[in-house]
Formats: sequence, structure tokens, C-alpha cells
Amino acid sequence: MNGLQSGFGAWNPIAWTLLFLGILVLALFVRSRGRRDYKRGTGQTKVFLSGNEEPEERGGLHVRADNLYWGMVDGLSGYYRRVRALHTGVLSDYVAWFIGALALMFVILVLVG
Amino acid sequence: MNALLVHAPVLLVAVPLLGAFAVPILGKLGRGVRDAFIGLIIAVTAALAGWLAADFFAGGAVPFVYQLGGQSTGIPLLSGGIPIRILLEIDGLSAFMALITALITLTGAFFSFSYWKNRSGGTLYFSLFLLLTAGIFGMQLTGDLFNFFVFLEITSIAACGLIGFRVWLRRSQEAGFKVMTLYTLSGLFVLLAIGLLYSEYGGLNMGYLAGVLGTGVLDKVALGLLLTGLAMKAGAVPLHMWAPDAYGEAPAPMSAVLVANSQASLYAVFRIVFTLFGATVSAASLGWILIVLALLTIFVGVTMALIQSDIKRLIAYGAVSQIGYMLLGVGVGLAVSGHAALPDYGLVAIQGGLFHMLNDAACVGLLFFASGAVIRAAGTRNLNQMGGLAHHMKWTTVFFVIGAFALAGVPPFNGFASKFLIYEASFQLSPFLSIIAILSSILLLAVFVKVFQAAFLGPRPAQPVAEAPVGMLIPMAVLAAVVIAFGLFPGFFVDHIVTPAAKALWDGPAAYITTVVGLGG
Amino acid sequence: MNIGNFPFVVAALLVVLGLYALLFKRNLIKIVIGISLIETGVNLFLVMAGYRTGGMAPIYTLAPTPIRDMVLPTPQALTLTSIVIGLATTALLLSFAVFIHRHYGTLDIQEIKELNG
Amino acid sequence: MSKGMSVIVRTVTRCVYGMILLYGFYVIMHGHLTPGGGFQGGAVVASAFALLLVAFGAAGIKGHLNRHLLQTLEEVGALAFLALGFLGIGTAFFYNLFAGTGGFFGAPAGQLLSAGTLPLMNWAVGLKVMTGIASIVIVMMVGRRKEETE
Repeated sequence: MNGLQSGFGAWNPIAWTLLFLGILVLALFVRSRGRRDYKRGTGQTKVFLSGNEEPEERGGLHVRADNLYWGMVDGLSGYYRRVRALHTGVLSDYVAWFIGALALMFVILVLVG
Repeated sequence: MNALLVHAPVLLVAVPLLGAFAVPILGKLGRGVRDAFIGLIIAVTAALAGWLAADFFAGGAVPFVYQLGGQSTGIPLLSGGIPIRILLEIDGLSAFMALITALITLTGAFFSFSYWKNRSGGTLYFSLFLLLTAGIFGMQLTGDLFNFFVFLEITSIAACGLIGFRVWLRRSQEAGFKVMTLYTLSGLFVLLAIGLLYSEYGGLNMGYLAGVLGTGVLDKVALGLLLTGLAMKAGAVPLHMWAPDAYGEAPAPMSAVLVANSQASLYAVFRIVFTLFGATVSAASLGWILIVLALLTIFVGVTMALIQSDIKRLIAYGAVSQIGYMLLGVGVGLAVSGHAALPDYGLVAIQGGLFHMLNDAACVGLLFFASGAVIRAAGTRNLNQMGGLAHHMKWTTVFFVIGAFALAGVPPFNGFASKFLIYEASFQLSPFLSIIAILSSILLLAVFVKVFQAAFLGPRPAQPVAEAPVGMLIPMAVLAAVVIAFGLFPGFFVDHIVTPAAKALWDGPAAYITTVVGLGG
Repeated sequence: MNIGNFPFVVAALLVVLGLYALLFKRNLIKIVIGISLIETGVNLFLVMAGYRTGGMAPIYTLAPTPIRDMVLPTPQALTLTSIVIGLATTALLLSFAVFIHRHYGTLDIQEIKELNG
Repeated sequence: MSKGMSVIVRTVTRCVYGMILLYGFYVIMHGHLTPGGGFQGGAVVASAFALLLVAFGAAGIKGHLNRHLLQTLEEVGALAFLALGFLGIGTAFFYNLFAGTGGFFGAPAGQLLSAGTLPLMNWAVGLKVMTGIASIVIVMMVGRRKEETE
């Protein structure tokens, strides 16, 4: 009633949520077993940045949107160069895509289906 | 049946239309009167749609027709076997789509009140908003191809008016011109197809046409014109180029309603391939056309979203990719509906595709609303210039995260429930399909992590920003509640709403046809 | 070729001409003219679809006997509706063109591409 | 441009203006009997307004054609059309309530006061179309003028 059956697998969100909450409680429990004898205000509470000093200017720390996934976009640069070239912003090209899709659809429907 | 309920199909079109024409007059009486009137109109429309759908689904989802201008509303007049009246036909799919439209327009209108509080141009905006609402309901409820074209053009004109009515913004004018040209072009080809079908069979009624359509070349040309024209309006890759312009440049609440508009075109695609041409054209080849379109849409939409730096354009590409999931689900269902064995997963795929329409409307609406609140607070749409908004906009952040997780298909939100059905069913047709779908879903999560990191995380902004007003938060909260409810209790909604809609497609056009032409012979 | 098919050829030519304008003309106004040409072609096709050779105008009180001598009224109603829609579309497109010229200082569609990528 | 066109054009406009209006209203009123109707008649009437605008310029017609009044009348036309649709909702939306009843607008087919709500709908559509097209023409004209002064 509550879940979904696909005939192949099943999905029960309530059970999943209960499990998720259970694991969350477990994780919090493990966390609460951690050491409490660390010294505040010393190097023990500092952020560990591969041994580098933590920069003081907080404003400069924010990673801006274009810098995220730089590596991935760079790795896919061949794909992105081609796909961006298709989105020219020129209306005539968009109309050409429409005519092309129409022609292709005719060919498929009349010849194949 | 209740007297009001009998007339509900036509009232869903007529009441927003009445509002659209009365708003400019009432606008002269002051903003309070105008807003109260718009709220009343939209609330009445949504309540009628909800009531109609509830009664329809509770009553076993038996299709019925509403006849305009006849001696009675029910039985269509036949003249020589051809229904000539203007008919609205409600079956499971129409009622389901009306429910989606009601949800989005209701929340969109109430979000708009707050959005237009300190801006000018509200009267024109709401007039066009109601016109668009009437057009979308008309597209979903009509049983007549030509009226469908009229409603299609009403939505085109109203949508482009809404994209470009802020004439002082240069990019909105560019978007308005491009979108209007492409909408008109696709609309004219749809009209050409309707003209072809009319000249061949002498009828415009969908039920009648479905019963007499042949398999000649002319029918296939008409099908090609209809499919391509409507795929353009739905925003399927490679005909999607207008969609980011339209969603991105429209006012934020409008973008959500434009998605509902695209879904109405998608509904028409499903109606045409299943009901109109269901009995005549090879289901496998049509289904694979939809599947190829779907894969392109999913992949190109998500990857293009990843590199955007304009928050609304990013969400717009995300919305384009979600159109692909709906096409994938229904396309898989169509492709297997031609098999002699009729495997069960075809129905599951259609259920997934349709359920995803409902879920997508709620999540994308939520994301566009949140982006409106973010842009209002940050004063910019460029993600590179945002940061740290979560310090001041806690509720908006929560709603954005819910919408983003749901759209990316993270359990236990609703997007996962529908994508689960799509993955499982498409896996049984071909594992490649579900691999692409799952991979793109993960990429979409990465896309929204980018937005979340860039806009909401980071150090406090230099000037403190204000949380979105309550008038914006409440519509977002309603959509978030819908997202969570559909996510936690998908079984209930799939059983009661989605399955009748999916069965209307899966069981073939016989029920739709006999409702119109079976009675008079 | 039957002379009765001539209007269909004209309709097809109009649509093709309109598509040519959309694809190869750079001026916004010419693009709007192209849209109007396609629309005219489709409308001509619709009217021709309901024409009967030697038929009368479809006026109820002048209905001839046999009624088959009357041209079909439905395509004419459709064409009329489509003309009305075309009027609204053209007006909207032209006003967009006016404002684009005001903002961009050009009517060349190749230069109006801020929204790309 | 704002001064309008030559004396010949203006005089001819004065002569034919009334005739165009008359013909437009004729087409609207006989919409249920002859080819034509609300949209066509309304477009003819609006063309008379456009002629005025061309002949006398935007400044010349100031005070004669009020844009806000036109837009309000356009909404009234649309609302009247919808109201006529709602009138029949006791039976079905757009049901022709008055046709064939013998009373007002119920005369046999072929007479001016026949066909029930159809002539009324034609009037409503005619009002909407004539005011709508006129205000589009005026807005475009005024927009042009403003652009020239900038």
C-alpha cells in the first residue's frame, strides 16, 4: 500500500526513512563515544589543511561557482566545446534544427514505421 | 452528479478566462481588490480541478465528455456519424494533468502576490497569468484537435507576453522574440497537420479521428508534423534551445508555470502517440523515437546545466533534463506496448513517466520559487557573485535543498519514487537506458551541490540580506510538503491517481473512442 | 496536372518561402514576414481543403439543394480563427522587434545572441 | 509624422471615414446571416481608426481616441462574450438560450433579430476586436513617436 512495486524491485520509503534514522542515531552514538580530553584553544582544534596554515581572510575562502567541477568540465572539454557550439543563440540556427528534426522524423516514420 | 461538477471541465477554462479579462478593470480599483479577486479566481479554479479529479478517480475513472453549446452536456450530437460539436473529453490522463496545473498555478499565483508587491506591471502580469492558466487547462481537457491548436496558441501568446512584458529588460525582449518565433513556427506546423487530417477524414474530433485513421503516407506526415511541433513546445533536445531563454528570462513564479505549459505539450505528445495514432502506427518505432529523444534530453540538459553560472538558466536546463525522464518512461511503455506478450513493465514505465510529471512540477516549481527569493535577496542572478545566503535565509535554504534533492532523485523524496519506477522498467527493456538515466541523475545532484555551495554556503555576505517574505515562504512550504508527502507515501498516490492515468494510455484508445462515437453509432 | 491542385502548390510555395526567410534572412522584420508567409500558406491550405469545385458560399439561408453544392464551412471557420491568432502573434512579434531595436540598436538576428550557451 | 499627411489624404479620410465605420458595423450586425462577423467587422472599424491615425498623426487624434477607454472597452467586450457563454450554463456552456423561442432574437432564421445569442456574441467580439486593434495601432504609433524624440 505504502511502497512501490515495479515487478522487479520494491521501494518502501517509510522503511528506508526508519533505517536512515536508525543509522543516524548509531552514527551520533559513535560520535558521542569520542575523546573529550582534547584541549580547547590549542592546535588540537585547528582545521587541518594538509599541514598548511588556515588563511585568516574568511572572505577569500569561498569557492565561486565557476571554480567548482573545474576538473570535470576540463576533462570533458571536447564534449563541451561541441555542445556549446550548438547553442549559438542565433534564431536561424534554432529554426534549422527544427527543420532538420522534422525531416528526420518524416524519413523515420515513412520509411521505417 | 453534482450540477457544478457537471460543468467543471468548461469552468476550468472559462473561470480563469473571466479573471484574465476582468483583472485590468479591477486593477483600476486598487491593488487589494485586484489581488483578492485573482486569489479567489485561482482558488476556485484549483478547487474545481481538485474536486473534478477526486470525483473522477473515486468514480472509477470512466471517461466522459462535455459538450459546449448543446442541448445537454453529456451525449454528443452526431451528424452522419461525425461529432461536430466542440467537445471537452476527460479521461484519466486529462484529469491527472489538470491536477498538476492546478497545483502549480495555485502556488504560483500566491508566490506572485509577494513577488509583485513592490514592482509595477502586476496587473498585466496577472491578466496574462490567468490567460495562460486557461490555455493550459484547455490544452489538457479538449477533445478536439482544432481547439487544441487554439489553446496551444493562447498559451504561446500568453507565455511570450509574460516572458517579454518587462520591456525595460533587454534580454527579456530577446528571449520573447526567439521563443515566440519558435512557438509560432511549431504551432503552424501543428495546424498544417490538423489540416491534413481534416482534409483526409473530414473530422477534427480526436476520438473520431482515432477510430478512422489509416496508415497512409499522409497520416505519417501529419504524425511527424504533430510530433515535431509538440516536441519543440515541450522542449525536447535538440529542439530545446528556446527553453533556457524562456524559463530564465521570465519572472521567477512564471518559470514554474512555463514548465507546466511544456508539460501540457508533452501531454499532447502522449495523447497523440497513444490515443490518436495508437491503433495504426507501429508502437515500437514511435516508442524508440521517444526514447532517443529522451536520452538526448536527459544527457544534454544535465551536462549543460553543469556549466551555467546564471542560477535561473541552470535550473532551466535541469528542468529540460527532467522532460527527458517523462519521455523515457512513457517511451519505454510505448515501445513494449506493441509486443504480443504485453509485459507488465510497460505499464510500470508509463506510471513512472506520468508520476514524474507531477513530481517534476512540484520540485521545479519549488526550485524556481527559491531562485526568485535568492535573486531578490542577492540582487544578482550570477552564481559567481553570490555566497553565504544560508546565514540569513534559513527557510529558503531548507526549501531549496528539499527541491534539489527531490529533483536529483535522492531518497526518500518524490523524485526518487518516480525515477525508481523509470529505472526499473527501462532496465528491463535495455540496461543502457537506465544507466544513462541514473548517471544523469547523479550529475544533476552535482549540479545542485554547485548551486548550494555557491549561493548558500560560504562566509556571511558583506551586507546582511533579508529572509524572503512570508508570502513567498508559504507557497514554497506548500510545494515542499507536497514533495515530502509524495516521497513518503508514493504507493497511495500511484494507486489512486497515477495508475488510472497510466491505464488510459496503456489500455489503448478504445475507451476514449467509444466515449465519443460509440453512443450514436 | 489538374488546375484544381494549383492552390496547393501555391500554399506549399508560401510555406517554403517563409521557411527560407526564417533560415536565411537576418532582419527581424523579414523574419516576422516569413512567419506571416508560412501562416498564409497554411491558411490557404485549410481553405482549399474545404473547397468543392463549383460550390457556393456556405450561408445557411441560401443553402442550395443538394447541399453538397456548398463548400464546407468548417475549414473557413478554422482559417478565420487562425487568422485572428496570426494577427495577435504578428503584433506581439513586431512589438518585440521594436523593443529589441531600442535595446540592442540593431535588427540583425546574428547580433542578437546574448542568450547562448 | 505627427503633423499627419497632406490635405488630399485628410479630406479623403474625412469623406470615407464614416462609410468605413458604417460598413464595419454592418458586417458585425449581420455576422450571423452573411459572411463576416465580429472579428471581420471589428477589423474594418479598426482600420478606420488606423486611417485617422495615419492621416492626422498621433497628435491630431489626441483627445478623440482615448487609449485607456479603448482598453477598458476591450475588456468589456471580452467579458460580455464570456457572460453570454455563462448564460447557457443551465444547459451547457455556450448553449444558445434564445434561439427559436420566438421572442427577442428568436425570429426565424434569415432575419436580423434571429439566431439567439449569436448576434450578441458577434457584437461583443466586434467591440473587443475594434478596440483591441485600435489600441495596438495607437500603442505602436505612440511608441514610435517617443523613439523619434529620444
